[in-house]
Amino acid sequence: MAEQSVPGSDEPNEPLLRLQHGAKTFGPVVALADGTVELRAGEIHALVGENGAGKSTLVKILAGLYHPDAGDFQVAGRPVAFRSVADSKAAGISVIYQEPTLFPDLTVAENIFIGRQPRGALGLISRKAMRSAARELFDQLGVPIDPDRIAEGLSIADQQIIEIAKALSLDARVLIMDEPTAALSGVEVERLFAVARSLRDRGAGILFISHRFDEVFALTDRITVMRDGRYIATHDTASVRVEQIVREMVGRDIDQLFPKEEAVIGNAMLRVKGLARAGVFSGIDLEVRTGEIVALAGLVGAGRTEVARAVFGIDPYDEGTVELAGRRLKPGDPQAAIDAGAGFVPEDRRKQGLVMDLSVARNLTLTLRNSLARFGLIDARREQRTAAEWSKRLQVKTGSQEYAVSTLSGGNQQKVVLAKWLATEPKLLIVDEPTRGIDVGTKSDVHRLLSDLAGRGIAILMISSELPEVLGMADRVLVMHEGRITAELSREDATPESVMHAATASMEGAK
Amino acid sequence: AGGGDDGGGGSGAEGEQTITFIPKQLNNPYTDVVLGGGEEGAEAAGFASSQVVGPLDASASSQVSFINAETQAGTNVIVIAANDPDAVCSALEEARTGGAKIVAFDSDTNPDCRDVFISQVVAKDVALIQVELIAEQIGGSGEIAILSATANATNQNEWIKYMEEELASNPEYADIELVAKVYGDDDDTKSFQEAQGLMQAYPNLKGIISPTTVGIAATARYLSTSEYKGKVALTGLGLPNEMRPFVKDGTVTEFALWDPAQLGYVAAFAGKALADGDITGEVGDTFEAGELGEREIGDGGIVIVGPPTVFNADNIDDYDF
Amino acid sequence: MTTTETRPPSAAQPEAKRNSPLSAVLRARELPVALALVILVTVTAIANPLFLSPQGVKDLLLNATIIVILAVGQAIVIITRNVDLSVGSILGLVAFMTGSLFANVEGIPIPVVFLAGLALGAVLGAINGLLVTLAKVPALVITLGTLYIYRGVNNAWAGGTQYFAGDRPDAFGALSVDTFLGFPVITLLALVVVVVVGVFLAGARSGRDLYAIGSDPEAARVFGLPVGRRVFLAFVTNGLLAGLAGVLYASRFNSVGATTGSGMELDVVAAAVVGGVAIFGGSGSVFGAAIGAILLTTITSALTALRVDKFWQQAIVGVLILAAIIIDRIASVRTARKLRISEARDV
Amino acid sequence: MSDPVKTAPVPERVDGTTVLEAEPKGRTGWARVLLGRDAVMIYALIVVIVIAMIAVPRFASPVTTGFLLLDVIPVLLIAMPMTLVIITGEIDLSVASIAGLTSAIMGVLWQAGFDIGIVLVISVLAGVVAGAVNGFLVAVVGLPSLAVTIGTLALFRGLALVVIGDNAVANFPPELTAFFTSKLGATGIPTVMVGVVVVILFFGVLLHLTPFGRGLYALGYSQEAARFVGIKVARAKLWLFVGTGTVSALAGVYWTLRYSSARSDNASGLELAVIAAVLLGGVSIFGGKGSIPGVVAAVLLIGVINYALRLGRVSDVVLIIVTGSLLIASVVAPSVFGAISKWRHDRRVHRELPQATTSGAASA
Ligand SMILES: Nc1ncnc2c1ncn2[C@@H]1O[C@H](COP(=O)(O)OP(=O)(O)OP(=O)(O)O)[C@@H](O)[C@H]1O
Ligand SMILES: Nc1ncnc2c1ncn2[C@@H]1O[C@H](COP(=O)(O)OP(=O)(O)OP(=O)(O)O)[C@@H](O)[C@H]1O
Ligand SMILES: [Mg+2]
Ligand SMILES: [Mg+2]
Repeated sequence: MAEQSVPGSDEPNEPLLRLQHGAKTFGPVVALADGTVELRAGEIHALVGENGAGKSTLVKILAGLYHPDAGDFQVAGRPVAFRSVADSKAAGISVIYQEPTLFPDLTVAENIFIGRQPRGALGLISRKAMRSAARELFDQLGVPIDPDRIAEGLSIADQQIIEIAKALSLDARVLIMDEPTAALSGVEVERLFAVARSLRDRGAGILFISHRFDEVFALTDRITVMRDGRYIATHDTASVRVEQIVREMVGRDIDQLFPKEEAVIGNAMLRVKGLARAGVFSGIDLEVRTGEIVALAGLVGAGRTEVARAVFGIDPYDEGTVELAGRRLKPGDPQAAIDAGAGFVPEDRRKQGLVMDLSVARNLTLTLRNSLARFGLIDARREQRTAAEWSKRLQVKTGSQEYAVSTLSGGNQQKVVLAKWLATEPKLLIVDEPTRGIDVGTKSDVHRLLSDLAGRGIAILMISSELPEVLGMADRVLVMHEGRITAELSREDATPESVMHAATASMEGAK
Repeated sequence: AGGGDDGGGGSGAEGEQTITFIPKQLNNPYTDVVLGGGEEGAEAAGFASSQVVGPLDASASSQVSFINAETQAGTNVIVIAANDPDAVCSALEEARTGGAKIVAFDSDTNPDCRDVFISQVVAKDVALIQVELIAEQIGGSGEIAILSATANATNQNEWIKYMEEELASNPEYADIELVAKVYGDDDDTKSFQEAQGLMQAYPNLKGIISPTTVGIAATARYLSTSEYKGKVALTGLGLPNEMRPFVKDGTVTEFALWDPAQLGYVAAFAGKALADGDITGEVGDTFEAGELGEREIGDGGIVIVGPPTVFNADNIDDYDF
Repeated sequence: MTTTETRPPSAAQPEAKRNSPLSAVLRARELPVALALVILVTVTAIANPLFLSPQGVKDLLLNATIIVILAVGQAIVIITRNVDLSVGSILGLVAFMTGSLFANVEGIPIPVVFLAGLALGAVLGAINGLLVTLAKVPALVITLGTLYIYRGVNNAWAGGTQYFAGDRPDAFGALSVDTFLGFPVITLLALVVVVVVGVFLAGARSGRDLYAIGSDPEAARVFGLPVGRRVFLAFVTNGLLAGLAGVLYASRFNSVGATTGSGMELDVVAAAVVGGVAIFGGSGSVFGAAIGAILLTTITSALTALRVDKFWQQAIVGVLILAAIIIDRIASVRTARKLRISEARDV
Repeated sequence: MSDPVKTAPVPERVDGTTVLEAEPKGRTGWARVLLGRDAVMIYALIVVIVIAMIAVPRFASPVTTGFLLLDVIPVLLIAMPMTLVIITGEIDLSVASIAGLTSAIMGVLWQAGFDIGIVLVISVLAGVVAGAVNGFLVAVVGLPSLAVTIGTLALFRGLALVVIGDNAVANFPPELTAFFTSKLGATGIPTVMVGVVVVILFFGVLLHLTPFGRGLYALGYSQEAARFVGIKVARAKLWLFVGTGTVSALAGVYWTLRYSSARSDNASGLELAVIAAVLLGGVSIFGGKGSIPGVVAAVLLIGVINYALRLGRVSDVVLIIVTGSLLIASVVAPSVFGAISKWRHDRRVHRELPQATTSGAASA
């Protein structure tokens, strides 16, 4: 449906924006060696590439956040050199960054309009006008978010939606979206796409970054591929196949995407009974056996993360029990869970999974700090060795073990998170959106790894909003809706339809 | 153990003698007048060099490190106004072991730790004169309060003790009631607010005694800017230069003080006599204090400088300190 | 409240409740402090009627004036997730300069002295602001440094010199004595400062920027807000207000010298915090800070008026500060819980 | 860091991340230690000592060591737990008030005729309790420590006043007060330094060599991430505040016996001196960064400058200005160096990149 009219695609019009041979280095790391992209008016243009390919870096150059070390940058045919984000905004470029950047203390409406709030008498801000403008935006996106609520405590999905509303409200000529759908569920994604298409039809240019090929092919007109900081190729979406894009991205063929292998499923490792927390979830019963991958599916906001946090002891709960390997876990005590053999890969790796300012090595050994100690003192040599070993096992790409983990790309960061839990040799691994924002190559690595772990008898509880991942990986699927488990589906019964039905509709899906 | 390695040989050595003044606190107007006299005295007495060192805040222990440095520098005479009579003691002992002579002035240290104390006036006289002044100003009856410096200032506390005794024992003052003692910590703002608080807490207050120059000035400032001006009497110890406007505008009728410069002046000569070995600090020892003539060491090793002067609108313009 | 056609009714309800002006007042962070102030004054006045005599009220207002101005300035800085510990030293330097100008420049007009004081304060604030924004260094460290440096300069300049009320023209001193409609003149000045700054922070775009910056400085930079410029201006404004406070100090109190204003910084920060300004930026208001300042100065006067043992006074002030923070915390936890439960219903 | 291909202008490492060849790599091993922040602090300390020995007569003497150390002990003591507290991103402004409260309690108990041993135990326990109060409010209730400890700064000092009022107690056992100013033989080193060194080692080992210390750094950067690896954030903070309370009490005891004077205003204003020293020692006020050796060097640096100036009879005015400037310089300097090296980096990259881009285009 996207291909009917691509105005300007065959006219020699100046593109809205063009970057050629853009380069950016951070200390010794070359984040972008040869970034090239061209965005025309009235097109949606995908930018794809593996984790660390330099997509976000390129976006930040276009946004004026980074000054490129080299490169030729034109907006509407004129060369520009943005000195700040304000410059790029003035040039009609609006950006949704990969990581939501909201102001937690401000209201939702103010977050959208900060710096350009509607004004009333005496040049003072009119809150009323601002509120109704925000409502209009949310109506357009079809989401019920209270504009007067403060942003603190919003789920990542809601934050992402606000970012989208913010970018839309700017009414920009160029809209850049760096993985806007990573946190969103199917319905919300559809709404976003509808909005994006209408913007395109009004002549805006949209640069869209995503690791999900179905989205890329459903939405975009052209695709630019990057690898290792370099421009590889640009294709018309209509005339290219997924396999080719993947090959260009990773430089090799990717085998099956979801390779969950059969494993011997043993006794119950995790047993949760009647878990409840007022206003969040209730009546949660679940069981994960050794060698089994149980997926917790549902729409964003269904309460899956909250259940996992409660199980692991991060959050308290009001009722119920959690048993691991037959022993009851003390509520609200993650260390007890860890000691009992649990590991938790959280959904927000920047804030929860990693200590961004600490080095790769320190992050890797953080979970092992007690076992690395001899007579109460840490054995520094062993610490180094362990870190090096695990970062090699998971093929973490980094200049040095001593670099801050914040300098790694998203996918590599996620590997560090996984590595630090695998190093504890867990019996139960809870993974919350393990492949959010991860490229195909790494993604299949992660899947292979999870399957491998299950094969070795580890029980895995996986929360995922990606249906293919759920269906491909899980031995059993539990579906949550509004804080309750509404269906339990075996591998055979789990189909996109049955899962979505249980996730959206209600109790009927439980049968 | 481990005193100054070259601090010895102070006593008796002619010519190259040094003196250092350590006031309660630097950058305080009253102190500056005292030190002015001290430096003049030190020169007149024949010291080779005189120094002023000291803390910027009047806290109990901050003087110790200065004493230590002087000990090590081999200073012959240390003249000190103690913020705390005991806190400086062990440091002074160490200085004495190293050969230094210790003269306390303005505010005494523990008598064991110094050779001689130069006192402004007889403590009791100062107390009595202030009680006398306030009694006169409030007409011999009513509630009064005291606004002092810090709660553990040695000299003020001694005066207050005498005032309380006098008020209790002298039948002339039977109708005067001391209702409160408050402390402004020799801080302008704090004293100001303490004065204010007194007015509110004691609506029938007739007069205030403030035996400290900072306190009396701050109180005078508050009274002169409030409705209590002229209704509540104020006296105590103050610097004429600071009090002049308040005397002229009628907030204060009379207050007292000795000549602070003389204090420093006499201290310098006492130090010289000690360093030369002319006196040892025994009761009855006498020494020549330059143009102020001969002084005698009294009971407790104390030298009295002179009687306090009472200042009022008639004579205040004759003084400049 | 009528724009909710497309929204589920359950979502509209709690919102309508939340938006009414009365509930806005009831939810304000300033409310507990304001309430505490009213109770304090009432109780004290019942026990000691003199507390609310014209002179008593005037004293209360005058005591609060200078610290209110400082707290307003401090609130601006704290809202941007910074802090200025050098205000006591700035106040001291400006107060001394004021004294020195009157004493040394024959017949200098009072407005000129005010301008000079404001200018010096602004310059000292600008030094803080420059160091913080250019070197991108935590404000607490920088202003702890300038606290020492400014105080050192003050000491070096003043030495033992002090200037007294008598050295200044009567009209200048009268500013903190005379009243207009029962309010001391300088208190009215402070009131104007509070209102102007308060309206600016709440209603101007650049004022809201300060909240955004304090809420998440990195996000503000990514979003393209002029972070450096705004933070710099916050420091300059704070310096300016500290300068104003310095001039007023010289008008109200007797002597200005080397140690004027020392140790004031923590009281000022305490006032802002008691008034509900979050120490890590992003929320709070200057009205709250002002009320916090009034509360802290009034408590001292009240305890004296109630003849509470003076040794207990400081301990009680400490308890009060803690109580204020704890109440604020309880209030915000309760809102968070309400939000969680109401939102669960909304889905 | 293996196989940098010497021939290619932009070598590709095994792991696929490209690295500029000419760029100096992150320092490793000894170079990092010798050029690190702590080392710079120690060099500065040595330089200042040497200058003082040359410029200030009599500075080079064991007497100096004694007096100097006696002066810095309170700051040195409290700076140790304070370093840990600030590394976790918190702060404790009430330390000086706790020292004052301890002193007041000592005075009153001694006056009341209790045995000196009991007096000491109760006084230190008071510090433990005071620290626990701070810790409870910060760690358990979850209040911001800056605000809480401004409150307890007033509260504890106020309690000191309540306890001892305007009295001063001075008649502590002379043997004890003499012990607190005594020196170790001819070295000039105060005997109590033995205890101080124990405290320094305790906190140094705790921070740098134990799992608990590892956790503190993580905690300082990100509490949430720390919680996810099982670090007991609340408990760790509670203990640290108990630590500052306890050590502040020890400092209070030292203060009381060194000056043989127990009063309510002892050690007042010391909190800012401690914090200034800790920050000068390279601890980041935002948490996550800092070390005990750096802080010890910084405390000694300020102490040496202080004492040298006093010996040279330079006014304290200069000292405050120097302290303030040092503090600012210590935090501004890294930014300046950072800016310079970034500028140099940019220039180098600009020289190199045209090459890099061409080769990149060829491979695409
Ligand atoms: N601030 C930085 N400092 C150092 N290195 C950086 C920095 N930002 C990015 N890099 C490095 O640059 C490379 C490109 O990163 P970038 O974030 O642009 O990748 P990406 O294509 O957006 O990946 P993802 O799909 O995981 O988001 C990575 O190797 C990353 O480690
Ligand atoms: N920190 C928080 N404070 C308040 N409410 C929250 C918080 N985090 C999540 N919520 C709310 O709790 C509900 C459940 O969120 P949760 O993150 O558990 O959902 P989820 O199913 O895991 O979704 P996701 O796909 O985002 O992981 C949502 O309504 C969300 O808005
Ligand atoms: Mg990216
Ligand atoms: Mg989730």
